[in-house]
Amino acid sequence: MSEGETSYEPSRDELLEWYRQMALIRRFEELAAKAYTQRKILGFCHLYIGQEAVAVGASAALEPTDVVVSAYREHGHILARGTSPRAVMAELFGKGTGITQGVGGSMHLADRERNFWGGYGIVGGHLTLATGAAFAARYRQDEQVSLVYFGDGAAQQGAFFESLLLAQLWKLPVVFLCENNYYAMGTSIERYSALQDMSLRGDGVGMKRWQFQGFDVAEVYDNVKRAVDYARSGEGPVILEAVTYRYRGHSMSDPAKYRKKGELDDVKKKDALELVRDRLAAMGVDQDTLDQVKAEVNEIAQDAYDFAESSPDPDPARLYDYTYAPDAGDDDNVEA
Amino acid sequence: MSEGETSYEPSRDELLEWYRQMALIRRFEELAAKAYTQRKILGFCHLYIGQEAVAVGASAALEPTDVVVSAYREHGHILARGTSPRAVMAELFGKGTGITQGVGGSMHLADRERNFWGGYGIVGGHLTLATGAAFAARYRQDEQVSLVYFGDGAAQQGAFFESLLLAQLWKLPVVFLCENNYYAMGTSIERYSALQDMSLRGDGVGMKRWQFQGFDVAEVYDNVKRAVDYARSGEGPVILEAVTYRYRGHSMSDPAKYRKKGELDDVKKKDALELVRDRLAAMGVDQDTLDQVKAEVNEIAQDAYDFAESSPDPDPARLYDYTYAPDAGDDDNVEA
Amino acid sequence: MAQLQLREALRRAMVEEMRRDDRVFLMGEEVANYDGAYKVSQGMLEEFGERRIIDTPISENGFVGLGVGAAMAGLRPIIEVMTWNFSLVAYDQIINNAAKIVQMTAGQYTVPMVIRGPNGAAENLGSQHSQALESIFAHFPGLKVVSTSTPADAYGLLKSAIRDPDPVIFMESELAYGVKGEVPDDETLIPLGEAVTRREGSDLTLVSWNKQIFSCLEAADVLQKEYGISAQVLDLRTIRPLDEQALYDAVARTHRMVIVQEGFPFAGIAAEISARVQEACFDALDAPILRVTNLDLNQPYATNLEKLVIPSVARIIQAARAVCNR
Amino acid sequence: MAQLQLREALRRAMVEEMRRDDRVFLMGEEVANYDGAYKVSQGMLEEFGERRIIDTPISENGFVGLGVGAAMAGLRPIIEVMTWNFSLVAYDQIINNAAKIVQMTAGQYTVPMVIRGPNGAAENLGSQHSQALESIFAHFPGLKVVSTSTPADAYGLLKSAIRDPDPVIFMESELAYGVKGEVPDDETLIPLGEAVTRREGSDLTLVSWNKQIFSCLEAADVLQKEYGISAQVLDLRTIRPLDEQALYDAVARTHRMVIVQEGFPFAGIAAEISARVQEACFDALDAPILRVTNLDLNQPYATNLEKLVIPSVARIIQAARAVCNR
Ligand SMILES: Cc1ncc(C[n+]2csc(CCOP(=O)(O)OP(=O)(O)O)c2C)c(N)n1
Ligand SMILES: Cc1ncc(C[n+]2csc(CCOP(=O)(O)OP(=O)(O)O)c2C)c(N)n1
Ligand SMILES: [Mg+2]
Ligand SMILES: [Mg+2]
Repeated sequence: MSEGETSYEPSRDELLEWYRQMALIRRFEELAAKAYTQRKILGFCHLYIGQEAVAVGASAALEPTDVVVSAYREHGHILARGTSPRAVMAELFGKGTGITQGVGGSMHLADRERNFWGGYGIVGGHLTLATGAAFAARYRQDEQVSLVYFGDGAAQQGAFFESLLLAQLWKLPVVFLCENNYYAMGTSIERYSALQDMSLRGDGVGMKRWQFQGFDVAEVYDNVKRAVDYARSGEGPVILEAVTYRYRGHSMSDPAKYRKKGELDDVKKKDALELVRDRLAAMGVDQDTLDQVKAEVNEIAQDAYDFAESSPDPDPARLYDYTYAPDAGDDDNVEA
Repeated sequence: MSEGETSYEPSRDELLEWYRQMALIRRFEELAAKAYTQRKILGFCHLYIGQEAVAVGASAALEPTDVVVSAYREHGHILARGTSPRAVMAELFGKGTGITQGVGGSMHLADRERNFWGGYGIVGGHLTLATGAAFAARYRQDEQVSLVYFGDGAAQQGAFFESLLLAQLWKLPVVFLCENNYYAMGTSIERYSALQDMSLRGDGVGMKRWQFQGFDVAEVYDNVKRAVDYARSGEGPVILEAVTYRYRGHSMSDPAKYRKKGELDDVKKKDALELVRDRLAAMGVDQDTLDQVKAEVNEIAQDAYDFAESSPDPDPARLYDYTYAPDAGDDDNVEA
Repeated sequence: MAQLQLREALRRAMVEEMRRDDRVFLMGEEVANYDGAYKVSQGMLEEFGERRIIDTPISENGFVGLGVGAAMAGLRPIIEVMTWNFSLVAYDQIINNAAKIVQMTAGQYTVPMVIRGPNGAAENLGSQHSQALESIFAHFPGLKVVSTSTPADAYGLLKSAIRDPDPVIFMESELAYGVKGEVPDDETLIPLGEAVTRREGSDLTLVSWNKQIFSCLEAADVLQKEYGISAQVLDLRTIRPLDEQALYDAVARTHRMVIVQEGFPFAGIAAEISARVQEACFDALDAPILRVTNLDLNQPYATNLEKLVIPSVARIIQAARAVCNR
Repeated sequence: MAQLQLREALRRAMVEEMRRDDRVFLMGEEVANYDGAYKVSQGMLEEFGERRIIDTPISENGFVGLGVGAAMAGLRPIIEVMTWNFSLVAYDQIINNAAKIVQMTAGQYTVPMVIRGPNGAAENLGSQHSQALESIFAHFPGLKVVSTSTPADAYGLLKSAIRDPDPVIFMESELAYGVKGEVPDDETLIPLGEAVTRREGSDLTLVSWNKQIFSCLEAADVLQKEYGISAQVLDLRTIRPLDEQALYDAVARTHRMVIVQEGFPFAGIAAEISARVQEACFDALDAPILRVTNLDLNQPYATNLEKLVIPSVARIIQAARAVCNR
């Protein structure tokens, strides 16, 4: 069996939980889209619909103490990490109850409790942070791994390259997980890169790498888990590429006219949610159970929407609170 | 025969000319070093001694119309391109007769007449310029190739990576020539990079690449020529690594204590000048001829030194002349 | 006179220059097939083809630097940055190469290029996406900096910028791309470095540029109507070279000045203008020069917070009244 | 009191903080085996080992960003840039990450790190290597900026910077690394944001920082001896936060101000000070505030040209005499 292939067989409960998470993300995103067209969410809104298996499979492969860093298409990533849908939706609405109190917004979701570092808007600029987290883990000699999500487009940035080479030089425990969804905004990958498997970038720095299909959540879990284990064992970083696809435009304002005819329909045939439902059915899970999960997540998502809508705007009195660290004085919490 | 190997047999005259150029560069640099210790040259002064075969072999592989871009260790590169030693030495002395009129200095030697673009001081920052030159050549559909010299250390910069991937995407006629002299300042390559053949960076972007030994000028010529021909034919860029060594410190102020014991002596056994002299001798060139070449280049270098010394300082009246283009008005030289 | 949107005026400038001069090309993310992230280059791929309208990977440092090289080679690149926020990854190429090559080569090489794109906050984009960055470019000799938002100026200045032999940082406005204005039908170039008075006035001068000009005009109306204050509105249009004379003439007439700048206050363009004007016109000033800028904060996402940070008509009026003591 | 070179004072600050706090580490090009390009970290590898004194590849964007991440993870990185000129390749990480993460995460994460290295021209290094870059960092909220050159201040401020919970841009001076000064034997922290008067005076205030302080003191001597002008010399030491009060107090006393800044004039720190002071102290000023800065040019290589570009004692004296009318 070559790298990227998988023989992992998840348990029924495991798979059902993954299904629940994926269905929640999708429903959450559908409501975010609705809120956007209602102008309740403003600015950019980058939906994750279609890619759910990647966030859920990858998150399952991580420990709660591990660090996760993402870019601006991160609603799914933070939800898969377990952050409250209410706090995420309220952030998209720009409310004071949001996970970053209405200050960060859609592109800058962070949840310290879950070691979810954010949410960054400069393409490729966040990869360094994951390398830094991994450096810190090694420095402290703890078991933490960091995982960073990035797009196929981001693998064209200098910051990406430098993150890779530093991580490889020092064998830092970081997993670089590229979600290749075929497009960087409106430009398809074959139009902007000579190579189309971004894990191959690893060859330029001598990093362990492989590509896998990102539609089957179990396959994602298994591949990421192997990479995480490798990184955690101290062997060094890994760069992975998950082949996936986004169903919506780049952001809510993109009609995505650049797709080839039939392309989206073709991809939808291996829809991550359908795949996992079929698999559950094959394992003997009945339709009722599946429907019930769906009803539950619909309710959670709707609750998040309602919560966001009824939440107050951020308190203007807090405007000056975040430019500098809360305690700008001397630091005496020396852990030496 | 694998890439990097060579069976090229230069003619006697060709080799003698290369010897002349290499000997001139070495002597020139020795006098520059002397001038630096006399405080006639100030600032940084990065000598090229030991690497002469690379500049001379590579330059021989280029047409006069080709573009050459270099970094701050470029005295040898510009001399090999045929620029007057007087104008180069005067620049190092900061004189108005210098090739950049005392304004550019040791790190910024440029000679437009010879399509030598300079001389840049930000590590890796000049690689983009060569990519741009190649882009322009393709845009105009002329036959020009650009060649850019850079150090092993520079292959750790984002600008390097992005230059590579753009060149590969658009199959631009550029040759990236890494001079691996084992060190980036005081840090040896195995201490700062997981990979030690920088041509391997090409694998991360799908670029044609190989490594070769950079001590035998004929070998350099042959390897660079093949890369230049490939680029010129429209097949795309090439990244090469020439293995070489610098005898002096990083700059005149570096005592180079970081070398391993005996390392320098070992390398000197394959000294580029001795190699070419031996080869000429084997071809039947007598000692007198070799001595005469040496005497000639010594004279040329000394003349450059004397010229530089006796030249006037730059004219302060020209201080404001170079911040913006000479003709800051409308441009009517439309070539459309 | 045609009524054009800002984006159309910019496009017309590029199209005309590209017809005139084969050396001019447009490169950037999404400029070709997608017609530009903000549709500035709509239809240009169709007219000029892939050779001259070029989509790039997300490698700003690389393609801005490539543009510098192409300019050295004699082409006339127009490099679009999707927004100026993203240009920070290319900052080294702009500052250490584009701005210095004429000088480093003692004039042997020049860098006739334009780098252009929208600057300043759009709405609800958070702190990484909302910066107005004139000052960190205008700081550097070797660069020229234009920042404008009226269609006619954008048209005339972009044409001049494309023909200029030096690197020009050309800053537009995402929020103003759809705003219409009259643009002369015939080819009218506006030279870099000339301010223009948008409204005459005698009690004080409001100095600004780019989309804050609209706020200044609005404020001037209110000042006139509600407080009987007559405000001149001076639109700089070009930040570097700065039209000092227009500033000094204004102070000679109105004796009071308020500078309105979107962007961070500390060592911003408003500070430069204030410092220069008080130096040159010390005796002519009847009141301190005030600055109305962003609050000294990163831009928050939520609308209510965002509005507090950016200069508002209300803050301009307040400052104008303060210097006029009314 | 010990007489220490600037480099020794900086080293002592780092060594003490590293002994005190295991979270502090030093990373940069040549900081370990080579003892630092300018020997600031001499001997530190020996004491602290490879875990805490770390040589890097020439990947500033990468390792500055790595430092930001390490700081978010709770470490206290000191990142050395070999000179600030090279930090421009890391500008995005500094501006879009380090300066904004506290805010983007609504205070959940902080970035307690120091980025330090020499700033300003050394000698004969040409335009890419000779920049004084305070203003393009101080422009941004979220950062703090120190720029100093006396050993005692460098020692006390660097210790404060290392303990500070925010990203601190710490600017030293290559030419001053060997200059000696007294440094207190016991641990003395100097808080960020406090200016200090280096010399009392009553006729005008010379404001400066970093190595131009030495020129100001020299100029003040000449002004006293040759022209009977009594010049106060105010050393800002920290650029952001700016010690406004010290500036305003000075003007209240001397009524005249000359700001001396190495670096580009346009929208520089001197402009900020001038703008702020004229705004706050309009009535107290008896003369325009003058700026003595680099000429608005890229730095040339040759000594005779270079000297014309950088502020000189002669130019400071000339400006001081101008504002005093003597
Ligand atoms: C440095 C930088 N350049 C450009 C942009 C504008 N931009 C935002 S997302 C994007 C496309 C990124 O594509 P990819 O990395 O594949 O991620 P995806 O959106 O597909 O998840 C671009 C060009 C940016 N945010 N930052
Ligand atoms: C961006 C940047 N970082 C650091 C430096 C300082 N520096 C100058 S040369 C050099 C080493 C470069 O090594 P290499 O690329 O191998 O070239 P070599 O000197 O061996 O020819 C360094 C670190 C610089 N000039 N630019
Ligand atoms: Mg993508
Ligand atoms: Mg080297």
